[in-house]
Amino acid sequence: MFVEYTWLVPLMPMICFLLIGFIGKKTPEKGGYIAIAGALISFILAVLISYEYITGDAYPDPVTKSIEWFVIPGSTDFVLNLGYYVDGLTCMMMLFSSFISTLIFIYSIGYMHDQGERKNRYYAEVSLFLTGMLGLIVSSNFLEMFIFWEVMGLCSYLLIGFWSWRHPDGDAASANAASAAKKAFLVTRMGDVCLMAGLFILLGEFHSLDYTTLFDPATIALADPEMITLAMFLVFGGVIGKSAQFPLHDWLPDAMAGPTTVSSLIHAATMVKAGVYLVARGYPLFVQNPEVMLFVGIIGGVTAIFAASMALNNMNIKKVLAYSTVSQLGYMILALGAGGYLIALGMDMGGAEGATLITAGTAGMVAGCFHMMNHAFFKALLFMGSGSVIHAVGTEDMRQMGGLRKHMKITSMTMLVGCLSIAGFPMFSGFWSKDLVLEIAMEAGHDGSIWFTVMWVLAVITAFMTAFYMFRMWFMTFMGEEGEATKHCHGESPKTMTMPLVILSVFAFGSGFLILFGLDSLVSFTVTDTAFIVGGAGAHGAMYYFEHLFTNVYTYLTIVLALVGIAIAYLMYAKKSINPGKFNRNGTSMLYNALTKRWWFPDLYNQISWKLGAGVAKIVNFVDRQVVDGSVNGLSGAVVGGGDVLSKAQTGHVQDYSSIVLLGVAVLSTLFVVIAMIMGGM
Amino acid sequence: MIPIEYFLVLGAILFAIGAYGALTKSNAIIVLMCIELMLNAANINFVAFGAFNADVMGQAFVVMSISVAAAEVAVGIAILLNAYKLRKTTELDDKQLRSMRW
Amino acid sequence: MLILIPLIGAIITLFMGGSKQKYAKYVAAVFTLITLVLTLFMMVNYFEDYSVLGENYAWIQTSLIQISFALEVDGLSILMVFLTALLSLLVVIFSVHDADEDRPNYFHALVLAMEVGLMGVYLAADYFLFYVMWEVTLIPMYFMISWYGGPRRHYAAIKFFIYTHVASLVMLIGIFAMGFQAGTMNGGVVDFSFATINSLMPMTSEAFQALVFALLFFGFAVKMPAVPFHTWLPDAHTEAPTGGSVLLAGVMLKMGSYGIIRVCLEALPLGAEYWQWVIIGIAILSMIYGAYGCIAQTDLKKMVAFSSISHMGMVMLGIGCLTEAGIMFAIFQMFAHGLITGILFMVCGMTGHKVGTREIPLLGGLAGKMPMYALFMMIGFMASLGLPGLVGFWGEFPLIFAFYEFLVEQDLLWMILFCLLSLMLTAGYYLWAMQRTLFGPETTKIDLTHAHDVSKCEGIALAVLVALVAVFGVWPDAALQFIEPYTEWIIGVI
Amino acid sequence: MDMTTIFGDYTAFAPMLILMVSALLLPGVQMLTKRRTVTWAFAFVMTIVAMAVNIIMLTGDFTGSSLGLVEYDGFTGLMNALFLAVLFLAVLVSNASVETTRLHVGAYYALMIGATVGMMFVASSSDLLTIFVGVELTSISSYALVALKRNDARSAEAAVKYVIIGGMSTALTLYGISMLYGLTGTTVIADIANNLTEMNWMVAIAFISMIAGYGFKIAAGPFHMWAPDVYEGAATPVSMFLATGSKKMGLAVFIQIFMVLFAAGTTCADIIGEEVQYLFAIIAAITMTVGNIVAIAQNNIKRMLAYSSIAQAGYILIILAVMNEYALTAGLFHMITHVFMKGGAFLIVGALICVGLGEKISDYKGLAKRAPFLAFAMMLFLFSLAGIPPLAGFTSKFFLFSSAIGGVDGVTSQWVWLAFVAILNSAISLYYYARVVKAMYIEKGTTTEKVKIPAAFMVAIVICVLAVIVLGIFPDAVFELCEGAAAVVMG
Repeated sequence: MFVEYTWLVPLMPMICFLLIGFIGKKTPEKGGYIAIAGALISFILAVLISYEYITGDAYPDPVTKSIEWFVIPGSTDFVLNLGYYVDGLTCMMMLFSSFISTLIFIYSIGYMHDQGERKNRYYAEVSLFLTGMLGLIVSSNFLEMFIFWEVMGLCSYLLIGFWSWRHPDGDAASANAASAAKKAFLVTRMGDVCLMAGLFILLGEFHSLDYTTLFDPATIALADPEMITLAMFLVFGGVIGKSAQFPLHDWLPDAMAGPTTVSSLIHAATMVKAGVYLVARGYPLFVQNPEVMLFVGIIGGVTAIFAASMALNNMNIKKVLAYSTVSQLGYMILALGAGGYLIALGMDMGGAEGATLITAGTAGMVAGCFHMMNHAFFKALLFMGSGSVIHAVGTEDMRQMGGLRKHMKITSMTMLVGCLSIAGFPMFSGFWSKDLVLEIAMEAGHDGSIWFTVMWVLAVITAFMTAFYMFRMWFMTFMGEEGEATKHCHGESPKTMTMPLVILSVFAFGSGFLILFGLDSLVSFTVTDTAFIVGGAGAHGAMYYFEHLFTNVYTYLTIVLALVGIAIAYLMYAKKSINPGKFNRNGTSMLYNALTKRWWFPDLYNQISWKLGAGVAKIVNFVDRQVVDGSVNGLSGAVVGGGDVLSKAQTGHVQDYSSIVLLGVAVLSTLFVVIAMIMGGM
Repeated sequence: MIPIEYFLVLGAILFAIGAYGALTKSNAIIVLMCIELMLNAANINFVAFGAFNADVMGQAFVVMSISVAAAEVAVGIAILLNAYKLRKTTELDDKQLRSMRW
Repeated sequence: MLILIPLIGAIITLFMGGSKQKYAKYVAAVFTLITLVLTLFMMVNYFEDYSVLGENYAWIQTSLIQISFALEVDGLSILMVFLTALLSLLVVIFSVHDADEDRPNYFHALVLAMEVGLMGVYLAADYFLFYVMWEVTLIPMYFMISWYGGPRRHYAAIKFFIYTHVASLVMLIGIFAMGFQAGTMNGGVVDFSFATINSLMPMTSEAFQALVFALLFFGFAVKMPAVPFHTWLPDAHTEAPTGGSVLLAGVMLKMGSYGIIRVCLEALPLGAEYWQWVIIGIAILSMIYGAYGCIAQTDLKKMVAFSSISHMGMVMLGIGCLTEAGIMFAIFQMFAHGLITGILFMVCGMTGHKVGTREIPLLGGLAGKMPMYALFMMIGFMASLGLPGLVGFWGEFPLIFAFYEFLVEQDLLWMILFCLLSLMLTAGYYLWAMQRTLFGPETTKIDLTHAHDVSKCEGIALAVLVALVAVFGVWPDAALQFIEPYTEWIIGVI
Repeated sequence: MDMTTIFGDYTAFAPMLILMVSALLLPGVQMLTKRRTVTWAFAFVMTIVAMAVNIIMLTGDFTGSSLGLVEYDGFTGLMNALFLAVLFLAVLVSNASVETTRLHVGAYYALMIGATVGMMFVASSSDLLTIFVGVELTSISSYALVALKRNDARSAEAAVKYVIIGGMSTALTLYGISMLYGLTGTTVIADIANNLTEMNWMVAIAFISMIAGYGFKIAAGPFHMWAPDVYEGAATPVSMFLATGSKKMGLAVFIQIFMVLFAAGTTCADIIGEEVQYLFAIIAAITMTVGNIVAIAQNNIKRMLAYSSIAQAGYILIILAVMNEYALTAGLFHMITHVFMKGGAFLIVGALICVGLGEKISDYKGLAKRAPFLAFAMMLFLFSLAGIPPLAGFTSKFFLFSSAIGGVDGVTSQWVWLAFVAILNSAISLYYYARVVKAMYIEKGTTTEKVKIPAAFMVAIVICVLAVIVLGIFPDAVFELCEGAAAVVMG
């Protein structure tokens, strides 16, 4: 009975958005409570729906319902629907998004309390943001999803640019925020345009964008496989933009210009998860071609290490977290790519051997989604923790912090949990999922392409780097001598901020154990229930993963590496027995420079966008004014000038007139005769 | 009998002389006279054609055109007189008679 | 009837000079409101059975030429009629304060006269009447620009006037050709009614159709305006008053695309096929060239003007597909663009009016000073760049999809890249403009002390448009249902 | 009323007769009463009487001939009505205009009426001789009319130019007619049409001389050079009379001669029909282009209107290029609308001269504030001339230009280029008309003092405004008359 009301889930925050937008103006204080209420109701609904769905008869088949929205006419009509689609993946996403959002909203009450009038706008926009995410999750077709996808893009634009005017820190900061917001929207838009093109192809092939139609093996078999491959490449383009994958990753660090709560919303609960979700959701189509999945995996792996490298020397607490997000997203994408690659191979191969591969491959799906959820918890925690720190000290520069542990006990401890989790410390949630990712990457390398082995190596290095830079951050912030800013620290943040931290730290620690309670089957059914699995393949049980994890020698390798990373960070930044300056020639080495310059990516983008945008525009404008408009003006000028010249023939001398008359007679007579000769009259 | 061509050539020559005078002479009275010459060239044609075609229409036309020409010259001379009164000139290339132009 | 009401209104307001001129706006508002109500009534009527509504009176009846005063509403025109009625009313509401300064009675008379002409164009079912109304729209716009316009208004007005006049005259030749051709086929009586000509013309030879199509298309393309015949538009928009710009971009440009569908496609399907690639080429050129033009502009309003070129290019693209979906969403895009440009030009007009300049480099951080203004501007820009959930998206996504389908058939898939590039550029210039005007540090280059936020009347006008943009954005079918019967029919013709 | 009961055998003459008598009486009336108003009233009443007679004859579908000299038919009736309308407008305002009231009014009205008689005579003729005499009557009267502002040097200069060019044209015409007579042995047009059997140099010279001679009257390029000077120099009612009346007479001559000569089936048409059509097309194109382009450069509004009439004549010449019944109908209709729009424009100029406004376009600045109605009327006339719907000028141009594209027998691609030229010209013309409108409506004048014009002018202008609007929107009735007239000419 609740499943029928799935459409209410995204609608609740939407109502809140409208409420706050229209009537909230007079009472900016209430906005927060309305938003929290909306998110909470959504969460409760999500819980009820998930419970009912999982215990219901339909499980594990998806429950879906659509109404016709409109039709694009064609030889066969292209029908576009509006509806909801509930399956395991939906439930998982819905639950953690709404849950984390609720906590973030609560946290915002404290964090944003000094924003006055703006609070109203803030709560309206985050509500809309949540609408976008939840809508995206429950959509029953790609078009509907795309709409919410874009709504989220808009909200991220608005929220990143939240301080784009009248920034509390002055004009430079507002300009920075405005530019960051634009960049976020434009870069993701670039991906969106690709996604749109992908959707065109799918719509053209299937005459529908409904998941039920698109994921049906019977209809897939009818479609042109090359077109599907192309479409999936394009769809993945959208993912690259939205989930900040290489090479469109550059907007995410800039997006730190928004309020920290927004960052945690974007990084943990919404926005960037949408890309990963899209890959997971489109799995049945993605796995049609191994090439696509190989591409996906490589992008993921490269992104992971690439982003991690830039986090190594960054001094801004939020930017470190931002890079870590990009890096973790790389993991998720790598996992999905690796798993999908195996499935795709298995499908090509067929038979029992293929079935084995597919069974192995489903683990990739599980790993990706599992890591996405864990990441949501610990990243929300980390961001809110950093927000708490920033709130207290008023700066984002870690060099000015240090020794905050004494002032902010709860914050420091909860953040430690988060750091341990992301670093993959055993038993913490990050450990489970990250090692599952490494595991599947290795398997894909073993059974499939050598490329995945390379990716596995990269991912392992990344794991080490992650441990290092996360703890670098933690030590720099909370340990060591007290920095500039620490001296005028306000002390611990209010309860509305610490309480969500505590709750989240519980999840950040414990969410990894969910896999023992059936989470794997929840998400892997998304793959298996689509019935294109050949030869009786199915997902492994949870215990299989569990067993595999601890029997695999490489797991211990990563644990060791993580510990080494933590230790180095400790020596460098807490005990200060190793001077980091030694390795980077005090910040002058090429590598250091490359990292601070973000591998010159922003410069490159600026150059390209200026050349392709403003540069061409200048030429076009020049042509427009001088050639196109110039010819119009020139023509009219010629006519007017011709008038002046011709009027000079009117000399006022009557005998000139008569001469012209006689001349006219002569000329016309000749002409007449000539015409007559030509036409044969004479 | 004199061939008709002779008359026609005479008419053409007269017409040409008249036209030449009308275009080149600067005195308006002379120009008017030259125009008379042109009219009369046409009259010669008429008479000649009328005679050769044994048709009375030619002569009739000439009578008409002579009276018309007379009226025209009368009005023309009157206009010139008036112009002379106001502009103190009958020279057509005089600035005074070229004031309206462009 | 829809023509008559604003005509009466125009005449009344025209004579309300002197002390009475204060009340001109109320009269104008009442008359436009009546028109709008009638339009809505008509839409409801139409909606009941989708039959073509029309009336027909004999007008000029000679032995050779038959001209009738025939009006007709169908799926193609009904939305345009609605748009005309709506925007006229909103312009009157919006300009309540602006127009008070200088001879408001004339301003409102011009708005109403525009409405007469525009209604006439969309309702006419006779080529003579169509052409008459087509030209009638020119004069009020000419005056509106040259009376209420900016510093270079004389140049802009005369350029607008003559450029579009030349185009319509060329179009007139095309109309003649069709009329006489139909006359011969029809037993010697030249009947200029749509019904006769549009039913006879498709039977003519391809060469004839191609020639006539070229003539007519030139006339319509200038109006739309398509690159490279667009240069009157940026100038006209830069100088025109806000109300004028709204009508100009919102409804008047649609006359061009309306004409292409109504005349070129209905009457000359073979011609359309003959020129199909030229249409598509011009459309793509307009889209990309217009978008690049936007990036280069420093005047906010000029930028929006170029964006109109780009978006009308998209309309032409839809038409160029010559498929049902293409035409359907071209019409929808016309409608959507009408609503959106209404917002955009109102906002740009406010910029000039309240801040004192529209030069983007001089602006900055206006969002802090004028939050409502910023909000409307943002909604307008977002709708225009095709944000889903707003009406602009439904003019874009399905339209480009229709083009894609067309390309699939032609096996020329790479051409879709042009569309994608234009989408990208569109987002780029809007965001860049917003960054520089609304956000960032508050400008110090100009005096902002007198910059007030949106006034009540302006707010109402904008809010109505925003509401419609949102409603049709969520429920595009509301508009599509009007269009559908028509496109179904016309695809049969083609 | 049946006119034959009153006029007997002279019925075909009737309107002319009335005017002729009054023209002869007018100087006497002036001498006896010494009151210009009485003279004016007499002229005015006689004009109206003639008009009434003509209208009754026209509506009664009267046809007939008198003395073997004049014929009255639909075409004659229509042209008579047109000429009388011009006369009516000119006479109506003449008593109010400062430019004409100080003249010798007896002679003035007599000359004007005399000129009109000449025009009507032309319209009723079918013989080169009568046409020649009629044209000369008009010409000589109008030379005198132009010169009548005796104390105005510009008027004198204009008259000198007019008479010299006019005389030369007469000579050319006469020479051409003599050639034609020599070749065919007759001056009856219908006979010439079948007697001409071959094309040679003489034929060429004959036709071109005639075209040049009568082209002078309609100011067709390149024989148009006199027109701006003369219109500028003459009193404005006279300019108006010349631009609308005398010009139409020239066109009537062309129609009478060439449309008959080259009617389908004549030997004339067989041998050089198409050539002459091309020739006229070229002349039409030159005329309209020169007229419009040079008009752009003008600053004097009378000169500008003069050039614009040249251009309008160019448009009407399209009928001689196309040479079919529909074109003729359209041409006749355009001639009628042109009377009102060009006449109206000249009348406004004249009226404003009466109240001391200059003739420069710049003098019209801010007129909209000073005289809203006049400015509005002027705008209507100018836009009508430019062919903006729904005014008369548009409707008539619509028919006229369309005739170049096609006719009863469908699309004729032959003259499409001419239609293109005409249409581009039409667009160019908008530029200079809009300049005046801009001066009146948009630019600020030095004064905002209200302008009050004489009532007679007001009446005349209102008549023109109504005509321009009504003919634009409901052209049916008049168009039918034109159709009838065209049918008569084309047989």
